[in-house]
This record gives sequence, C-alpha cells and structure tokens, in this order.
Amino acid sequence: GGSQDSSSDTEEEQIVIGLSQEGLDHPFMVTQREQIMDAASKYPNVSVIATDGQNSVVKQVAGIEDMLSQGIDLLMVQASKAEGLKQKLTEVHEQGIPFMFVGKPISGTEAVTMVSMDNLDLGHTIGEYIVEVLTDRNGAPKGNIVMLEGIPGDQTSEDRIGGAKEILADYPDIKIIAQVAGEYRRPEAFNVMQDILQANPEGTIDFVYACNGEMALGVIQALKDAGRLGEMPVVGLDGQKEELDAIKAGELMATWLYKPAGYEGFDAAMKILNGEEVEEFIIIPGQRIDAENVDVSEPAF
Amino acid sequence: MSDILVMKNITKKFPGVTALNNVTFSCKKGEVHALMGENGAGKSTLIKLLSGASTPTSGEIFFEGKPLKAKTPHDVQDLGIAIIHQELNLVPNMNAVENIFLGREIKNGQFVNFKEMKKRSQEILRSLNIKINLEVPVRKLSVAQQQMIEIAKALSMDASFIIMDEPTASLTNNEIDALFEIVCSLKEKGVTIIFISHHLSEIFECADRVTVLKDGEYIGTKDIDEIDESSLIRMMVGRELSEIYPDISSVNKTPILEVKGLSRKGVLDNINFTANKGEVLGIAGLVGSGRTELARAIFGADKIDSGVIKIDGKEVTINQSIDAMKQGIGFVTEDRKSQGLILGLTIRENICISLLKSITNKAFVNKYKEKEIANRYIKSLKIATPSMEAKAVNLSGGNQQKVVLGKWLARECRIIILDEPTRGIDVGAKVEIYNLMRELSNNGTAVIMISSELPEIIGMSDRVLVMREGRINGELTHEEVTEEKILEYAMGGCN
Amino acid sequence: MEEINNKKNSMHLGTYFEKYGMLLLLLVLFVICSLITPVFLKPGNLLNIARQISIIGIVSIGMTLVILTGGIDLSVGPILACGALLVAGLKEYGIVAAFVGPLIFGLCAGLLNGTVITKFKVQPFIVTLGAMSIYTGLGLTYSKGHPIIGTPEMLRFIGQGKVFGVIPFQAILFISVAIIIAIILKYTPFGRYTYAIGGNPEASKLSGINVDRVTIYIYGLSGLLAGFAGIIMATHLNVGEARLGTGMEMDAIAAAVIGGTSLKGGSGTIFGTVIGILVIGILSNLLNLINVPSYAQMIFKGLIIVVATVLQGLHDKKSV
Amino acid sequence: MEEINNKKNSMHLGTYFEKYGMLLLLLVLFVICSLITPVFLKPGNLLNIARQISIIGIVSIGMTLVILTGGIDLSVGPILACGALLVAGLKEYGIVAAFVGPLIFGLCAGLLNGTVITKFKVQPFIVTLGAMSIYTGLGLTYSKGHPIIGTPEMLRFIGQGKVFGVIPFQAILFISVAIIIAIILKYTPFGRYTYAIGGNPEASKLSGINVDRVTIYIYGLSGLLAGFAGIIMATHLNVGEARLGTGMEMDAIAAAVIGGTSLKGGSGTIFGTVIGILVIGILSNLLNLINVPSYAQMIFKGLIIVVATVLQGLHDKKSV
Ligand SMILES: Nc1ncnc2c1ncn2[C@@H]1O[C@H](COP(=O)(O)OP(=O)(O)OP(=O)(O)O)[C@@H](O)[C@H]1O
Ligand SMILES: Nc1ncnc2c1ncn2[C@@H]1O[C@H](COP(=O)(O)OP(=O)(O)OP(=O)(O)O)[C@@H](O)[C@H]1O
Ligand SMILES: [Mg+2]
Ligand SMILES: [Mg+2]
Repeated sequence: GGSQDSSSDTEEEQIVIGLSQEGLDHPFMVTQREQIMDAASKYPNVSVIATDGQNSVVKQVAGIEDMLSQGIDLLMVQASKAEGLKQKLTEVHEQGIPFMFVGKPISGTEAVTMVSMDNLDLGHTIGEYIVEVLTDRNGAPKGNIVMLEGIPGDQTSEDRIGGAKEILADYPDIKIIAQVAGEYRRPEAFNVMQDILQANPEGTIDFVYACNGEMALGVIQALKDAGRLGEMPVVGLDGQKEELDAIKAGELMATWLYKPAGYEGFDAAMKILNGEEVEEFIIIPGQRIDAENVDVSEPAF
Repeated sequence: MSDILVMKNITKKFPGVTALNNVTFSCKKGEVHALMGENGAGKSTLIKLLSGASTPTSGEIFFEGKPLKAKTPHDVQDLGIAIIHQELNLVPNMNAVENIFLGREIKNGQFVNFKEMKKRSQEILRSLNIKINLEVPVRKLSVAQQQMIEIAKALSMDASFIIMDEPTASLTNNEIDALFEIVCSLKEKGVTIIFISHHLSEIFECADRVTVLKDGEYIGTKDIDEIDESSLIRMMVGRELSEIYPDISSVNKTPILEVKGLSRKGVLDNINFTANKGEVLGIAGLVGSGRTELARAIFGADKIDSGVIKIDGKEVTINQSIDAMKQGIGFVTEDRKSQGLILGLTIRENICISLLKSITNKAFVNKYKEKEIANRYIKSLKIATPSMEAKAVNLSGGNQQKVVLGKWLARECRIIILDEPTRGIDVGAKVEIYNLMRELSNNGTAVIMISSELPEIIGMSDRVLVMREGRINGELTHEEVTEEKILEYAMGGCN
Repeated sequence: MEEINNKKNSMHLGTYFEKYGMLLLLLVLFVICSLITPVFLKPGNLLNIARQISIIGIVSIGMTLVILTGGIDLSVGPILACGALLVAGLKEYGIVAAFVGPLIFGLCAGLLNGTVITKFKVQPFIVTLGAMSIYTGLGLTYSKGHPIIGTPEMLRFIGQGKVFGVIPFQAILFISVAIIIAIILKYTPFGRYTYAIGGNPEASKLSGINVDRVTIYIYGLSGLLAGFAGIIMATHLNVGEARLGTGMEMDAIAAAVIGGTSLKGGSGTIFGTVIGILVIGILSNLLNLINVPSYAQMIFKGLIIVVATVLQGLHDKKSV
Repeated sequence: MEEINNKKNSMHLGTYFEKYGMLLLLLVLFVICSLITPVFLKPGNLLNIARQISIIGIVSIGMTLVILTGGIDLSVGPILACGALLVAGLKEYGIVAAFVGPLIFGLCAGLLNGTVITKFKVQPFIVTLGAMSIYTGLGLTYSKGHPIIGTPEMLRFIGQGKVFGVIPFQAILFISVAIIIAIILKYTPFGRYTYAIGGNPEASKLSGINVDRVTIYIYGLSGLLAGFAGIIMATHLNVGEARLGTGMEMDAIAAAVIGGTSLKGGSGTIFGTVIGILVIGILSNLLNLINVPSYAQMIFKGLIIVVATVLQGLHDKKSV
C-alpha cells in the first residue's frame, strides 16, 4: 500500500482509508460512519477520511475524486445510486487502489468485496413472511396488502419492494391494493397512510409493509390517529430503536435488522490492506425481530 | 393632402371606464397634428391603439387607406410608424445606444455593429442638442436625459409617421427648442407627426391642426390659424380660465430651512440657501444641473459628503427619508412611475401610504379616515377615476401625477419639495395645483418648486434659485425674475 | 352614460371573479374528486386533509409574506426541522423551554436572514439558500444525524389533539394563523408596507417606509412561523429530526403561487395561499385515494399544478 | 469641471471592479486554498475540479440565460436525467439516435416550458416546478426506476475522454459552450434581446421585440443545454438514471447568482457564472481535501456562498 506521496520513513506505514457515503442524514449512514471511525481509532497508523454525497451521485463522485487527490490506500463505498459510480470505481481500480462496498451491495464491479446486508434478499424474505402471515390470518395465501416505498427510483427501495413483489407474484390472491411513496420519511408516510386508510375501510387491509423503519413508525402513528391500530399487521425494515419499542408495545409486528456494516467492513478493509484473501460478498445475515426476540435484540441504529 | 391615418368610431373600454367613446380622428399626410385634452381624456389610449399593443373595443383604423392590421409593435414599426409613449420605456441596465437601437440593431453579418450604432446615436443626439454619456446604463441618467433617448430612438427609425405622447413634459427650453427644430425639418421632409402636449405655447409653435378630446369624447378638430389659446382652453376644459397664477402674497419671512455647504461628489458643489416659511422658492436650471440631486440630498434619499441642514435654526441629521419626514419635509418626486407610486396599489392606498401611522386606531388603519383623506384629494386635485379603489397603474399619466401630489399634500408638511410637480398635468388642473401650492404657502408652509417650465417658475416663485453644474449660480426675486435672467444664470454668467 | 353603467357591472364581475375565481377552482376540484371517489367526501377524509395541510400551510403563510415583499425564503424547511429538534431536545428543561425555544430560534434565524438581505443588499434567494445549508448542518450537528425521540407530554396536544374529538387542533392553529396574518396584512400599516415594498421598494423608501426594518420583520415572521410549524410537526410525530422540513420550501412557494401571489412581489393574499395549499393537499389526497402509482403521481401532480395556476390566472389575464 | 473628471475616474474604477472584482475573489480563494493544503494546486486536483464543474457548469449557463430574461428553470435536473436515460436507452438505435435523442428531448422540453410560460402567462417558477415533477415521473416511468446501464462506445469520449491525455474533454466542452453563449449574448441581437426582456419586458415589446418568441427560445436553449449535459453525464458515468439531476437546479441558480446575475433579470454575464461555478467547485473540493466533516461542510458552504455574494456585490453597491 502506501499513498502515492506518503513518506516511507515512518516506523509504521501510515495508511489512509477513504470512505465515501451517499449521504449522512440518515441514522444508518451516520452509525456506519461512526462504527468505521471507532474501529479505525484502535489503529494508530490508520486514518480515515470521509466524504458524503449529500444524496447526489454527482457530489459523491466529486468526493471520491477529491479523496483520490489526497492519496488513499483503499476506498470504502456506500452508495444508493449504484450504477452511477461504476465508471469512477473502474478508474479507481485502474489506479491500483482497491475498493470495497460497505452497507449496500453493488454487483458487477471490480470491488474486492462487499460487506453488507442484501436488500433484494431481504425483500424476498419479507415476501415470504407476508405469505406466511396472510396464510395464518386468512387460512390461505390471500389478502390485501399495502406497500410503502421509499423515494421512487431509489435502488434500496426498488430492491426491498421489488424483492417482496417477486415472491408475491406467485400468489394471485394476494393483492397489492396500494403501493405509494413515503419518501422514507415519517411525516410523508403518516399522510399517505391516512389517505389509504380512508380509501380502504376497516377489514379491507390485511397487511402493511413499509420498506424502512421511519415509514413504519409513520404508518403506526396514522393507524393510532385513525383508531385502527391492531387491525392489521405492520412490518418495517431497518430495526431502528423506535421500531423495537413499537414491537414491544405490540404496535409493530416485526422488522428486519438492516445493520450498518461499519465494523465488519473495516475488518475486511484491514484484511485487504494486509494482503489477505477476503470473500467476494460478505453477507451480514438479516435478522427478523418480532415479539419473541425483541427483548434480547439490539437495534441496528 | 390625403388622410394618412383615419380612426373611425373608436371605442375603448376598460373595466369600469370608457376611455374612448365613439371617437373619430384623422390625420393628413405631412402635417403636425396636436392632440389635446385634459388628464384622462383618452389621448394616450388613442395612441396605444396604434402601437399594436392594444386593440379597440369597437371601431376601425385605416393607415394609408388600408385597414391597420398590425398586431404587434414590430408590425407597426414596419409600417413606418414610430411612437414615443408617455411613460419612459427604456431598458434600465442598457446604455443609450443599445436602447436607441433596441429591436432594430444594425448588424454586421450575424453580429451587432456597436460602432455604427454609436456613431448614428451620436449624430441624432447632437441634432437634439444634448450631451449624454453613452457608456453608462440609462438608469443612471436623469429623467430628462432618458426622455431625450426616447426621442432619439423614435428619430432613429427614419419613420414616415411619428407619434409623440408628451415628449416635452420633463424637458427644459433648450431641449424643447432643439426638438421643435427637428419637428419642423421632419415636416419639411413630409413626415407626419402627432404631438401630445399640455403646453399650449408649443402647440401654437409647431402644430398645423389640433384635435381635442374630453372625457373620452371627440370635441373637435381645428386648423391652428382658426383658434387662439383661450378658445382652445375652452374646448378642452369647457370653461374660461381666468388668472393662471395666483397672487404672490408671502408675508411671513422667517427662515425654516437652511442649507449650508451641501456637497455631493460629482453632482452637488457647496450649496447654500434658505427657504422661508410661507414662500414659494423656485429652483430653475438646465437638464442635469443637479436640481433633482439637491432635492434628494435634502430629503435624505442620497448620502451627502458634507454640509449642514438646519430646520428652524437647529441643525438636523438626515440619513434617510424618514428622518426628513419627521422634520416635516415632503418630497414629490420627478419620476412618478419608479419613485412616486406603487403602481399595484389603489389610489386610496397610494395617497395614504406615508401617513398610515397617524390614522391608526389601536394598530389598525382607520378605514373611514383613510377614505375621507383619499376622497378629499381625489376631489381637490380632480383625479379622473371611476373609484378610489382603482389601481394606480390604470390611471392616465397626469392623474398618476396628481396621486403623487395628493400623497404629499395629505401629509401636511412644513416644507414641501416639488420636483416637476406639473409634469404631464393639463392646463385646467395646473391652475388648481398652483392655487393649492399658494394656499399651502399662505398657511406657512415653505414650498420649494423645481421646474423646467420657466413660465411656471416665474409665475409662482417668490424667489428663484438658478442652478448650474451642481452649483447655485444665482438668486432672483419675484420682481427681478425674467426668462432671460434665468437662462443667463443657467447657461453661464455668475453673480 | 349606459356604457359607464355597463362598465361598472363588468368591473364588479371582474372583482367578483378575482375573489371567487379561486374558490370556484377549488369547488370544481371538490366536485371532480367526489365524482372520482366517494371516499373523498367522507368527513374523516376531509378532516385528514385539513390536518395534512396545516403544517405546510403555516409555513406557506410565512412564505407568502416574504414573497409579497419581493423576496423568497428557502430556509423554512431547515428552520422547521431545527424547531422540531429543539422541542424534543429541550424537553428536559421543561415545557416552556421546549415551546419557546423553537419559536425564538425560528424568529432569530428569520431576523438574521432579513438582516443580511437588507444590510448587505444580497439577493434573498442566495441568503436563504445559504441559510438552508447552514441550518441543515446545524440541525444535523445538534442531533448528530439521529432523530431525537419524544416530546413533552403537555405539548403533545398541539400536534395530536382533537377538538370535540374530531377536529385536528393543528387545523385550528393553521386557520387562526391565517386569519391573524390576513388581518395584519389587510388592516395594519405594517401589512400595507409589506405590499408597498414588494410593489416598489424605491417609492416605498421615499414615502418614509423603513423598508429595511419591515423586510427584516417579515423574514423574522417567516422564521417564527416555520419554528412554530416545527413545534406542531414534532409534537405530531413525537420526534425531532433534521430532515423533517426537506423540500418544504418548494411546496410552500407553489402554494403561494397557485394562490395567485406574484413572485415579483406586491400582489397576493393569504386567502389565495390557503386555497393554493388546499389544492395541493386535495390533489395528493386524491391520488393516494385512487391508488395512482408513484411515478404517475409525479406526472399528474406536475400537470395539475400548472393547470391550476393557468386556470386561476385566466380571469386576470383577460382583464389586462 | 474637476468634479466631472472625478466622476469619470471613479466610474472607470467602478467598471474595472465590476469586471475584475469577481476574478479577484477567485484569485483570493485560490491563494487561500493553496495555503491551506498543498494538494490543492496539484495539476491532477485542478483538472479534477475542471471536470467536476463542467456538467453543472453547462447547466448553469442555460440557467443564466433564463434568469437574464427574468425567469427561472427548475426543470433542468430532470431534463438532464432524462437526457442521460435516453443516451443509454437509445443506444441500440445507433449512436446518432443516442446523441441526438437527448438533445431533441431537452430542446422540446425547454420549448414547451417556454411556450406554456409565454402563452398562458404563468410564472416560470410554477411552470418549471411542474415540469420538474413531470419529467422526473417520465424518466422513472421510462426506466421503470432502474438505471439503464451502458452507453454507446463511440460517444464515451464525450464524458470520459482526455485531450492530450490529461485535460478532460468535458471541460473543453464546458468552456466552448461558455464562449459560444457569451458571444451570442454579447454580440448578437438575440443576446441583446435576452437582456432587454429581463430588464424591461414592456419596453422590449414596444421596441418591436418578439418577447414571447425570444423567451421560448431561451427556455429551449436551457433545455437543450441540460440535455447536452445529460449526454456528458451519461457517457461519463456510463449509465442513465432518473435521479441523476437531483438538486442541480439549486446549484445552477446559486452559481449564476454568486456570479452576479440578478434574479430580477436583465443583468449578469456568462463570465460571472463561470466564476460562480468555479467558486462553488473549488470550495467543495477544498472542504473535501481538508477533510471537513460533512455537517460542518454544510455550514461552511452556506456561509461562504453568502459571503462570496456579499463580497462580489460590494463594489456594485458602492457605485449606486
Ligand atoms: N389599463 C387601463 N385600465 C383601466 N383604465 C384605464 C387603463 N388605461 C387607461 N385607463 C383610463 O382611461 C382613461 C384615459 O386615459 P389616457 O391615459 O388615455 O388619458 P390621457 O388623455 O392620456 O391623459 P394624460 O394627459 O393624463 O396623460 C383614464 O380615465 C384612465 O384611467
Ligand atoms: N443615479 C445616478 N447615477 C449617476 N448619475 C446620476 C444619477 N442620477 C442623476 N445623475 C446625473 O446627475 C446629474 C444631475 O441630475 P439631476 O437629475 O439632478 O438633474 P436636474 O437638474 O434635476 O435635471 P433634470 O431636469 O434632468 O431632472 C445628471 O448629469 C445626471 O446624469
Ligand atoms: Mg396620457
Ligand atoms: Mg430633475
């Protein structure tokens, strides 16, 4: 390793890791960054420089370029606009700088590894869960479900929703009666859910799937507000602290931990820098949290 | 001579107003035709119908024997018609040259030929006998200079038909004379000219015929030889006007405003004068002599570099207009559109805007008082409007000017500075305004009147200050003052 | 003389349209919506809409004031978010702090905007764009990027309360704010100055209006209202978060403009803005009720915003 | 006469500042940056900056034109994104389609914006806000929310090529566009009309300028440039995506305003906008280079945007 212009006469070689995240305005990304910083602080010869793309692929690319200017030995990337970065990452690779993904997987690049959970896979899992719950509830895999997507067009949202829909496609009696955008945000989810509740009177909704935790919390609040809490199961995805509280209170049926991959990612990064072999995709297993295990579970963030 | 323009049975209605009612008007080729009438008579409305920007509610227009089909100002230009509108229509950030040739740039291939345009502009401006800095944006020029640019713009079109809506309202004799020379030479070249003005003398100087409108109705057309001033006034106003200027009757001569050593770099140079209670102090000078700048400096609209302003013998600090107003100073600005009015507000709101605080009742504006005040000035100034709730933007030029006057009269100032107060105001209403000014001064107000109309200065002022290049170049009492003396001080001589 | 009478009538009709044209638009929208889906007219749904528009409605009213002066305030979203964060963040200092803190923050942030705009003569767009970035950064720093959970119990009625068990208290707050500001605009000198400044700042200054001061107050008021909206938002969701106001500035501007406020300043009404916000709110509600897919929603919303503005402007254009 | 001479001198100084004040600001920024970190002046870094600002730079130039007419174009981001999608989506129809398609789309989208604005007399803000929503929805529908991967091999030089092996071709495109538009603005009647319309639309109309037509063309040009920027973006990233342009409109407006363009229309230059975009680009680069945490970056950026605008406006205010 060794950045292009670092002096080599220090005792231990200084190692610089670049961290490029899509944004820093969501607890997931914040926590992941904190984890990486925390892990790095245990190595006196490792420093991490970080940029965030402020939710714009253009800015993220610029951030990566700026880090390259400073000289880095390895690049850790977390992106939602996966495809947009590919070109730049190829360049990084060509410059002989290894890069890896943390937090969100992106296939088809020269990444040394990906350390993350798998949104599409989680989507599948949730699809199966929905089938299971509806079968329990209605005696057969049938029923009306509501899905709240994040920002339309966002990869995470497409995968989380799309994965579930792939599974549900095999069950013609399961109808998606509403699929709307909650922008990943609580107030939007609240409003949208309020409208859906108006359009669908009591007894006509069998399941609500919100593809992130904030939206699940918004949905629950809308249900409370309408006095229809408990009428239908609600699940979220993220496993943020408040979701766990909601599960304890019996308001949320389940959620899946989508853990920041900071520590795991940093370990992999150190391995790469030390020349060790790492797997192509280090999948952090998803974990369902429901009433049974909520008391023994830690929130994702 | 054949009729080049015929407007037949023209009616133009606006919401709440019939601006023109069945007016028929025609114009012969090669004549100078004056269009006269009181404020709000419909003159500008008639002109706008020719500009392509507005269409009559009913009636027909023929130009050179064919129905006028021009839909846009561009089509109108193509017909060889040039129009100088009553309100300034310049692009503030562009310089004089660009404004003069706007829309008709001289091109060199695909590109604008600035050099040629500048040369042509200089020629035209020289013929108008005016010096204008061609490099600065026109917003930095005085109103009069901007007016001259409008004229130059019309002349640059080499039009066969030129319409001028009050081109002289803000000009001094110098420029007016130059303009008339040009008008005469254009006439010789066969150019037809429609000329709108409230200055009767101008009409008799250059017009061949005159048409009078009143309240949107056609009154009549006369050859200029057929009539004299008083019968023209009778046609316009419907009655005889006796004495134009009220008696000079100042008795009280205690100083109220003293200005000492006032300077502002580049525009004002060591100005000293005193204004007394109960007098009308006229300020004369050529265009660009700094009269407006002086008024603005006193009123706190511009920062001054040095100098002292005393009111009632006490030195006062005036940093902004509010300070001046607190001292009882009022200022009727010269450019009503950009500085005087808030065009989107109603007449009532405009008149009351600067005295709102004094008519509040527990934080709320007292509607009754407000309406009463608005009504009072609509009546006393004879503002022609369907209602006090009409927006200022919809008023005729002269009526807008009256609203600005009303706004300041309503404040009952101790010192009132009027910059070109009768700009665009008709003969009849002028008399009312002169009477009002005199009434103010008789009640102890110091009236400072800046004007480019020498007869007005001479007729109204107890004393006249003459400015030249940012300095006060001379002072004349009512007894001494003559046009010649003013011009002498304005153009050169020192006392 | 008949013409003059005619004219009077047509003028009355004109004014009539100007005032009621927007109401008409709203009515048409109402009828269309209830024809499309019967759910729309259910009281529960209408009350939902009332709740949904309240927060953005309050922000839009502040925005309208700013736009009337010829300015714009892009920083309302982050101010709202910071306000919400403060409600949650200050709860341990008592409910007074949690209530007054956001208001003071909003007010000061707005006054600061106004001061920079007037004293340095910078375009409002750029000052508030900068402020947007600054307050977002501050909010994120304060909360470290995490939501701050929980608001004071006693304040929660603000965001969650229902009067007579049905009417959202939020909506009552919104209507009250609208009425108060409308009265100020219409009947006080301050209100008149707001219009005057937007119509012609130069003439206003020369009429003795303290243009700078009024402008600063207006931005302060906009900030204050955004801070107040933040309190409602936080108590409604029982959480404070740095991104709560994202995108709100655009919605607020859109509401004002649909309601007939000119971005050039000097003309517009609170009444119009309320209609504007209703149009947006009803529209979103309808699209959700009839389950329009989210991509198509975007297309529809865009279209209808433009069409609504065209329609409400038509009478205006005719009279010119 | 001395005063008059004085005036002339001070005017010359004023014009001088007006022209070079912004360059000075840039120079100061340069010096500060290179003092703060030596990395800044490395040719590689400077070339990076040049690349980073090119796409947004081209969009900003279109935006400047629109702002000069007194309008605004919020739809540039989605137009760019749709353009990028088309490059990737049309590749099977050949490189001509992939190149011309986005341009035609951008042009038509812009012309449509302009037409609605002028023919229905709707405020540009609301029309382009609606358009923003519509084009985003269209882009998402077209791509079904997924990125479209891959652009024609032969077009890739546009976004990835380097002249002499080092200078990004993008930057050369940006500079060329800037020069061409600057020449058009300065030396052609069309350019003069752009300023005139923004400065005084009424006077422009009365001077025989076809205000509507020029306005429509200007929006068309803005759309065209956004579409062109989309081509660069797509070939640079080798992908098309419906959200590539998110937030771009604000950056473009900020660049224009920092560069001295007035949102009231009628004054501003392409040169200024180039400086504005450089200021923003250098600033982001610096903050990244010296590793400022991202929340603090937001605060800094907001502050510096405002400060830069204050500084570049100072001389202007003095001369008024
Ligand atoms: N756009 C408009 N809307 C409503 N009323 C209008 C409009 N334009 C003009 N008017 C009215 O039409 C009448 C005629 O106005 P016009 O401007 O033609 O008068 P004028 O003869 O030119 O007067 P002045 O000597 O004051 O310039 C006035 O009463 C004016 O208020
Ligand atoms: N804002 C400004 N910036 C630069 N120069 C100005 C500005 N305003 C006026 N001037 C110049 O100052 C000089 C004095 O103008 P001012 O308007 O005071 O003249 P005036 O005596 O009132 O004549 P007028 O009859 O034109 O009103 C003129 O040469 C004018 O061009
Ligand atoms: Mg007139
Ligand atoms: Mg003057």
